Amino acid sequence: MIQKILIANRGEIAVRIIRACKDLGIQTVAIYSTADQSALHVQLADEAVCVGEANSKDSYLNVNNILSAALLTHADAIHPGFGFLAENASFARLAQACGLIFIGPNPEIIDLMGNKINARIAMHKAGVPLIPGSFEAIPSLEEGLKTAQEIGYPIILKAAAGGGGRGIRIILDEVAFRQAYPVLKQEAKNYFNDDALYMEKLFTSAKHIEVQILGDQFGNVIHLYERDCSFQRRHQKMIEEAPCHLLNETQRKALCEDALKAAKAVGYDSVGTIEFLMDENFNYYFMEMNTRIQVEHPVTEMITGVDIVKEQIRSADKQKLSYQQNDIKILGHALECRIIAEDYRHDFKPSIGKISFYHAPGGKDIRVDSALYTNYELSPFYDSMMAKIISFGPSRLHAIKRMRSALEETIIEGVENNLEFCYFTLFNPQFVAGRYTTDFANAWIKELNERESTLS
Amino acid sequence: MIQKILIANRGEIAVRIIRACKDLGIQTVAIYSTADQSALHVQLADEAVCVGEANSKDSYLNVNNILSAALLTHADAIHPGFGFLAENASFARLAQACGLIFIGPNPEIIDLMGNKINARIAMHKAGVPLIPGSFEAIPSLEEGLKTAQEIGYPIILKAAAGGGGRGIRIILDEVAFRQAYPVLKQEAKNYFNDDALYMEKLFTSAKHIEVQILGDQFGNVIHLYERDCSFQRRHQKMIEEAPCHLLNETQRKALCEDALKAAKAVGYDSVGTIEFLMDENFNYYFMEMNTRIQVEHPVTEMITGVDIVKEQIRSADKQKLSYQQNDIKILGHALECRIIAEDYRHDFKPSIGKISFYHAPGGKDIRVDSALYTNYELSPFYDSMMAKIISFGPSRLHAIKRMRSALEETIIEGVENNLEFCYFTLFNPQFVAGRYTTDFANAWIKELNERESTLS
Amino acid sequence: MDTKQLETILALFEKSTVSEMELESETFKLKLKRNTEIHEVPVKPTIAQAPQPTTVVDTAHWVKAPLVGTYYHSANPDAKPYVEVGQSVKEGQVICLIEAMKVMNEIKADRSGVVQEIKAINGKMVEYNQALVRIGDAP
Amino acid sequence: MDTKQLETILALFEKSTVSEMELESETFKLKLKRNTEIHEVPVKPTIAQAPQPTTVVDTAHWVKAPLVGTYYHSANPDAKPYVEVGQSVKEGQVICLIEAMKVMNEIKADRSGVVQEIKAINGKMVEYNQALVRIGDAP
Repeated sequence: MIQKILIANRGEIAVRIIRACKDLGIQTVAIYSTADQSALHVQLADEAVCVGEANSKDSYLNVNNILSAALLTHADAIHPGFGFLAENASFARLAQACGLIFIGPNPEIIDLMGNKINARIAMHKAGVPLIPGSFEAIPSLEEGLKTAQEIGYPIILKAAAGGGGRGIRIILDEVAFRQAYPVLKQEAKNYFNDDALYMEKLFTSAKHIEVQILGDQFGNVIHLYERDCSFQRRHQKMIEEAPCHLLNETQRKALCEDALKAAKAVGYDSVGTIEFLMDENFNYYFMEMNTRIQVEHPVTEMITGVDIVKEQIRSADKQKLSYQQNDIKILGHALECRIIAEDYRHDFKPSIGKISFYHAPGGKDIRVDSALYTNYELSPFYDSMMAKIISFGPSRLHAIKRMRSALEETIIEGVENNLEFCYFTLFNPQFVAGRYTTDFANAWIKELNERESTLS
Repeated sequence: MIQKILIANRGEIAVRIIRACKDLGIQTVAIYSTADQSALHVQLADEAVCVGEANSKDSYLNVNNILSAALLTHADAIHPGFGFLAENASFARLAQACGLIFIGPNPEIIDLMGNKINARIAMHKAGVPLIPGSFEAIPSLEEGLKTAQEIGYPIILKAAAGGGGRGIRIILDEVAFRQAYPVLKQEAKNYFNDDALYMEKLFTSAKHIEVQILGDQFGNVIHLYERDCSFQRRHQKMIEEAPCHLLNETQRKALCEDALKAAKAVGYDSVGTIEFLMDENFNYYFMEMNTRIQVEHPVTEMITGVDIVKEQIRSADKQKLSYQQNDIKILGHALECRIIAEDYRHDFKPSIGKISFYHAPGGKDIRVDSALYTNYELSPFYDSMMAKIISFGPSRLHAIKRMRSALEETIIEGVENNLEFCYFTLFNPQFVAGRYTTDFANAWIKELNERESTLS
Repeated sequence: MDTKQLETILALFEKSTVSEMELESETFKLKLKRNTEIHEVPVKPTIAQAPQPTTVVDTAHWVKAPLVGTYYHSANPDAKPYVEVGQSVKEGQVICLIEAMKVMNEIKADRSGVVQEIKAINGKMVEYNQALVRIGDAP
Repeated sequence: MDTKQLETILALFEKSTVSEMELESETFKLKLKRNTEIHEVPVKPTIAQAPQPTTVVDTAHWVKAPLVGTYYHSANPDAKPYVEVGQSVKEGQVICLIEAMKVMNEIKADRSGVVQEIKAINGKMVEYNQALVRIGDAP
């Protein structure tokens, strides 16, 4: 039985994990950088260990200090949260070699899903539809051109070992392909020590749908239905919801069963997400798998009642899932707004400084996940997400209305933030209809900014 | 259709009603006293009208100014909240005479249930078990003594028109009865202009259980199961929960069906509560009916998902209930802690002053209903309840654990408060077992205070 | 100065909505500020202090609404307003009506003087304590 | 002014919501500010000022843990501690060990001087940046 968990993260997700641990009667160890001495996660955990300087690479990515802290505080397990070390298979293996439980999937799965070509092959074998593209690594420029011709431009050329926006090129035609191919191949070799490239058809306008998966170490895998995360700017999600409003029951069933198929094919044994792109004809294609808890997990918790973080800890602790598939029902609709310290009127420039006043929204069907407090000093070293506000309602429109009034109640003074931007969005007719795709946010931001310069 | 509601109340319940109105797309008018200019309900409502001086009788009980404010702001309806004018049938009738909808039951029912003898007669006719006592008004001292002898001392002697702790005497023996009877009769005449007295057997140790009722104007009445409100000090509830942990399904069913019987017998057409006392043998007896929304309604909302305030507004607006009885399921367990500005170490002396720092708890399964904010000035004129923290869990123990961690997160600086007292209570073995009765809180407070003066 | 005195001053400042306060006496000079940036003020020499300027005590004040209702400036739509700016009024003289629950309430001047300003709008709602008419010594 | 008075004033300031305070009396001038850096204000010469005590500039400082690990004051359980309070050390001299991931890391004095205080406890965990040993000019 896990008795003590070191949480290798900060901010609201560290607070979220501490709350789950308290429910489970598990002791917590927070880690923090010299910039985070007064952070909320440090105050709420049972113990806290400083692991390095403000810069993440010296602290929240400092594997040696983190493992030492876990061992010396006698933690049994490490929860990596998201970001930082969450999808780092070497870290997971190292933790295990130290006798610690890594709260996440088997590192083999992190590796498999981290290599995008291998992931595609595995999914293809499992019978999950893939984004049209090259199946294995592109063998040569000429072969690549042929495949591109077949699937049709525009395409995305990607390094198999890439990630985080690196090693990616959008290619509009043959000329561009001939130019980009050798350059990216060299880049991939330099950055990732692996020059394998592959390509996928580019969907400029699609729904980004993801299915939440829970697995345990006894071969049980269930899904908690899907989330619609199509409201994105530069691949940064800003508003998420569950379920996807546009799917009918037949489509939902097919999608979730394919996600289950994908998870089972790789023997998935933890919490994870299968991401799909869905085109205008409701055809969906496997995009990638996230082998960690996600920022937007609360919307799924709101519609199902399941505590995903608790299930994640249970399964790492070799316990069976608390649920079977037919226990999972969609009870309503949920939205999440990520409240971020950035200014939409100035190209989402991040803002830092002291939060001189913070007032959280409250009442029925509102959940706030945040590490903010009045007088908190927002640091330039980390992510600028300050809070997640989650609303629930019996219908999507109820959830939207509830979110509007929650945003009206929220006060954050001292830094620029996107409260107003989120509020405006909740009145946009296309958003309210739920018929927005991944290109919507950009167009909407442009529209809002153009309006700023006119009176009407 | 109701388009605009004047909320004849203040504090967290006014904020609660405003939130429900925003969901329903209904405009809101707040009223406030000169002491409440910066109160949260004033800031959140669409409009606000000052109705008098700080003292409640000049403002929140100022019927003329409140009705004028409703009429002149073109409100269609008045929501009285709880306390103040909520159970004042004359106010309800006056509002109706002005063409306003009173959001509450038919005033006839308020009158009927307000007279405790008439309420007992009505419930007896409906076949609901009553607390043993005199059935009608006690005709004479000698008759009274005979009845007291029959039911056995101790008894409570009560004025039929009494309420709010007034016109009540606990009688331990015949000598005391002979002494108290004429005195209380005179008092009742002076205070309530009605000298009718009745008596009930006194249960010094019982469960205070209440069943939440929803009714509409089409004869539909349903129940939302029961709450356990036995944790009381001087009839002030401090921690409430739903459902009552000790009832088995058969007992729960019988209790809730008797509550429905009671509500249907009087043609109940709004939100209300039937209160019962339950003895150690699980025999329950009708105590009284509350013809209004109650402070502790959120625990029932948490376990059923129903928005009780929205249903109350709907039914006042001549709409049918959104639910039928078999839609209502108990989804888990919920607790509510009333966070009050009072000092348990000094006989719960109320504290006033500026809230120099307020930090609300958050995360999954936590709801906060409050009108507090950092720098809010807590006024001596009104109730000292600052916030309600509500926790939910799949089981009672989960809800208790979740509440503990929520209380750990909560920070209120500037005034004395009962956060610590609530926290201690959540670790008391008798409380954790759920086996506490109405006399528990006092004994527990005594125990805590005695401990304060010793080291061990 | 003694700290007792400072404590009293601070308490007064705390209770007020004032954001800045400067106080100067023969023995001390105090400057208080809440939550905004400070502006430098040159320190006056304390030796041989100049006599304090005599402040004009303005006794003008607002007649405020004693109840919620509709404000009328005249007895009926055709009548002349009870009072207009610049007009002299006597204590006890009716200066407007407030209608509430179909009852007309006469609002009277509570001092004699000259009407300096009228803030309420004819036919519109006034809330409790709302400023209606200002009466002072001079227009 | 005496420090007792200053203490009282500071306490009052602490309790208040005041963000800035300037106080000037015949004998002193005080400026308080919260949460931002203080701007130096020249002290007005007070006549017949008492001689200021010469403050000793203490260059003593703490050697801090550069990593998370277990602190050991000696090379092995039987050996004498590397340093003890009062002992002179030379820059570069090993003053303790921190064991992390089964590796012993030698921690060296970054200045010459005298060991004034040892805060870390033999065999216990130290976190990053934790004060270990203070080295100064004198004990």
